[in-house]
Amino acid sequence: MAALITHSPILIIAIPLVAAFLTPLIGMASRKARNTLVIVSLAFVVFLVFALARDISINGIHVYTLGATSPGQTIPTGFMVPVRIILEVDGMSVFFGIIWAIVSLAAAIYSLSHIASETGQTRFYTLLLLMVTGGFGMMFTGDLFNLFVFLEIASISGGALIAYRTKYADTLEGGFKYIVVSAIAGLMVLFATGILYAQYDSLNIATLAQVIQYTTLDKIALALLLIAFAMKTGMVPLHLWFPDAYSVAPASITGMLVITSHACMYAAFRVCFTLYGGVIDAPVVGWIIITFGLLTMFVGVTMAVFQKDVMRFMSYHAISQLGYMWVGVGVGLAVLGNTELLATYGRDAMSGGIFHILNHAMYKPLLFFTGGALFHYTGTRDLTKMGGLAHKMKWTTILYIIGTLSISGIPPLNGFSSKILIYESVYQFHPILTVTGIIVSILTLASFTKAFHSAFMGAELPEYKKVKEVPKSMIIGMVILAAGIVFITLFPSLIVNWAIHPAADALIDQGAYINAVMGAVP
Amino acid sequence: MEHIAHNFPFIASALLMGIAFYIILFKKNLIKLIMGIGMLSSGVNLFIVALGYRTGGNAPIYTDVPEGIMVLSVPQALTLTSIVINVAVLALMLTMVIHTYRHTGTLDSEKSRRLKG
Amino acid sequence: MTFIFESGYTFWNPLIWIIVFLVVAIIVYFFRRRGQKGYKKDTDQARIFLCGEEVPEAEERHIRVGNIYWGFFETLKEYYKQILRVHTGIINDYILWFVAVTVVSAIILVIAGLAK
Amino acid sequence: MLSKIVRTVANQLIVFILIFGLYVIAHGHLTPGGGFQGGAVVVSGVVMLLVAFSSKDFKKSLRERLLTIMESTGALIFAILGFGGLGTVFFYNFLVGSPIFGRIPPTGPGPGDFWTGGFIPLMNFAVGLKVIAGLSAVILAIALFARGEEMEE
Amino acid sequence: MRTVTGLILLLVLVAFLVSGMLLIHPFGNPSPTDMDDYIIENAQNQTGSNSVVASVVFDYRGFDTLGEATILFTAVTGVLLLLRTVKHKKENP
Repeated sequence: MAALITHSPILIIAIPLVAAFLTPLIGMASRKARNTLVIVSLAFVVFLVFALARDISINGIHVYTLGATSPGQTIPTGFMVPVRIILEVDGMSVFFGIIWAIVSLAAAIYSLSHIASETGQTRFYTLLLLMVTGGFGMMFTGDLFNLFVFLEIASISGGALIAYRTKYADTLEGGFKYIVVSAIAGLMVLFATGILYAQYDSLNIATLAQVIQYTTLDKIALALLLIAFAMKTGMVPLHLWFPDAYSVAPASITGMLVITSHACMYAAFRVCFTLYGGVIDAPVVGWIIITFGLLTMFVGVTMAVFQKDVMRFMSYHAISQLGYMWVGVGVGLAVLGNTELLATYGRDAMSGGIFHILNHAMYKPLLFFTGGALFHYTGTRDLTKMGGLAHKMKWTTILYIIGTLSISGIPPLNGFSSKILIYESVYQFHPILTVTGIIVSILTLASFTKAFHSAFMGAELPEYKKVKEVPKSMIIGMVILAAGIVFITLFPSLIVNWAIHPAADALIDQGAYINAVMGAVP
Repeated sequence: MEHIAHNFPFIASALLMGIAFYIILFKKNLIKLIMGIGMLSSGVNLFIVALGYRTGGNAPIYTDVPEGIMVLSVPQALTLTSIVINVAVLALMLTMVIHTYRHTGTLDSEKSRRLKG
Repeated sequence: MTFIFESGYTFWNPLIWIIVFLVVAIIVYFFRRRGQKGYKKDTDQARIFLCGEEVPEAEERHIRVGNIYWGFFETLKEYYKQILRVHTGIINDYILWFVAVTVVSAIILVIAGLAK
Repeated sequence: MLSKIVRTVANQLIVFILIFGLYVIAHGHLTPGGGFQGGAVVVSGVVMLLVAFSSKDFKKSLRERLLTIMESTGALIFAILGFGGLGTVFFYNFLVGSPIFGRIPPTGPGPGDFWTGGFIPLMNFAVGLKVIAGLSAVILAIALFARGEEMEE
Repeated sequence: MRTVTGLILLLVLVAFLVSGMLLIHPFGNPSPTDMDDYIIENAQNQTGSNSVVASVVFDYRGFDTLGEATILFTAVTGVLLLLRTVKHKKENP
């Protein structure tokens, strides 16, 4: 068991990877064995992530040096800087890891019947597992180039999966846009990595953080890294690809794409707080992030009210919710150098933003899954053609209501607790942030009510007489996420103390991150 | 002026990236767009591999190498990795463009557009 | 395992809210029980009565999504006109925005560095 | 299908291309090159054959199933070699000092010894297998699709 | 309108890149090279491979190469997924 935990960072990445390599071989023999492999490997990963999280909460940052003589030997004997690739898992990484593990398991279970009538299922599951690998790699790595590699794994598999239903022209367009955008973002990340490597001859985040000078070149690298990751996240005005890609993907993949977007957000935070943490011009970068965050919130929600395609409508809401996280964490970044303000409201704002990531990661995939459930039998995403579906799809309706109440921040659901945390802390920074947040929240509720009315309410329409409740595995996938929502609703303090505050502190405490790698220096 | 002469390979890679961005921004043909991305990746790869050069250095391979200093090896490994990654990305993009052409009968990024707003 | 959650300024207990919801649900149930006992489904009682007019079909009765919040969009017509001009759906424009935002933030960062 | 001259020359050349590719793969730990480069050389031979001959002849011999198995096997060998070091650390070069590829060359410039490198030659082989299968599959699939045909299972 | 804005932005970007390039160490003379020197010195002893690049690719940064191989695998799987038989044949049992 101890060995399992020691090796857990790499096992979490490698088990889905090996499962992905095995799936094509097993898929040739038996369909059932393949599905079992997918579910079992993902379930094992969930277990490993929780074990790792427990270990980190007790023993602090977990470092794993690949290829060294022992996992903790980050620096070769008699040398000053790390040479090998190091996985570094702290509270923030493992927080994202938990989210990713749960959502990918739910998405895999949901896929079992959602794509049951399509061809090419074996390759679908292979790519799904590869995407899981890519996400975990991004979250756990402590090496900039490795981050780029895993970013590309996640985006290539994501792009192929978006275009999965090749019989429609728009899926291919969405996939193409996604992959072009991620290729350019990836190349810019690589370019910035090259700039940093040229100056400091290192690729390790902790080593770079120790020696970084904030020269003009570093500023250009920061702009490239921050905006490239922001584009992959879907920050306005770089969000334009976001609804195109998300609305056409199979619903289970859309749910996972939301979390890859969060993973890119994690990478952006890592760059701002850890890589540049000691030298960054915190108020300027903080205000850049806050401004774009406000734009993201407002433009996202106003475009969402306007939409008629159910998945597109939810994608715009995903954008608008991302704004809350940018604003929350941006306020934390803006006061990073000021210990007093950080203790007064900065840490709370960051906690609110991070808490909102967790909440969003539960309700947004759930809402996308319900959208997929609507698509499953009606065969359309167009809200103007829907109506009266609550008569037939009772489970979907209930789950949709849970998701709606949660995203609109209706008490007592979890969305409210993170929103109040953000509102109260950012108000002290600047009142306009809170005002915008509340307006956006109102518009969110309004637009979800509208979608609810037009899809579920009303009399039974004659064209949907044959619609029935979606298959069991889809409901199980949704219920997993709904259970997450209910749990967070009931125990907010537990979540905040055990998961959110350690994650926020891990971001603020740059020294601990550096020490875990560089501490071995004699 | 001396600076420019010294850093010429880096500037060449920057200009290559500029040309690539020009293609990506202004050419509506999807195949040309993909070519632009290929050029962008070439620019970045050129930049990274140029970082490791030492004047008069040998390739970092000890088999029958003459005596002398060696160029840095990590940038070469990074470039190798990123070239393969770009091959993979370009293959997938071309596949999608072939499919798009099948569906819409055009390669123009404006005319083949279905998703908007 | 406490339900209470304090953020420093605020106090938050989902249990209270759940209790409030339960109380409201009980009240609603109480009102519902006081309703007409003679009501039966699947009889003429459940039919829609529209002042004696002919009742339209289910399809026509349903208010579609395009007709909801008409006034909201009418008020914000100018805003939507501008914002929709941005959402062209052309891939080249997406990259243009990326270039624009990168350039702007790089300029801000460099100038802020110079001002120090 | 191109003219008879092209086909004959291609038939002769493919042998040399294959040998060169395999040489590059096998000597990846001694000379410039390795699994990716050698694999790409071999695939260039495959492309040459695809250009010289009609795709119909090709479909029968290179089936999707075979290529998928080859590719997955290559990737699995790679990953398993990584797992081999799990006794100490993932990706630990556990073959250095062992009888298989375990010799350590004298420091500094030298002629090179084939039995060195730990798991590096084995990984080169795995990657080469993967690249050959993977890129051939991609090129075949695109070529056949562009002509309105499909790969055989 | 779009062309003009785009060209201006592009020029500013290129100006940034080029001016950044002038700030990098002179070509042919990388300044801190601790990590690479360590690798060049110790690669033969530690990995037994004569080619330092191969030892970086497969040993020191072997995990990147695993990722790279995975990307190739992903792309191949993706291409074959997208070019699959669109006709609804019977799925594999």
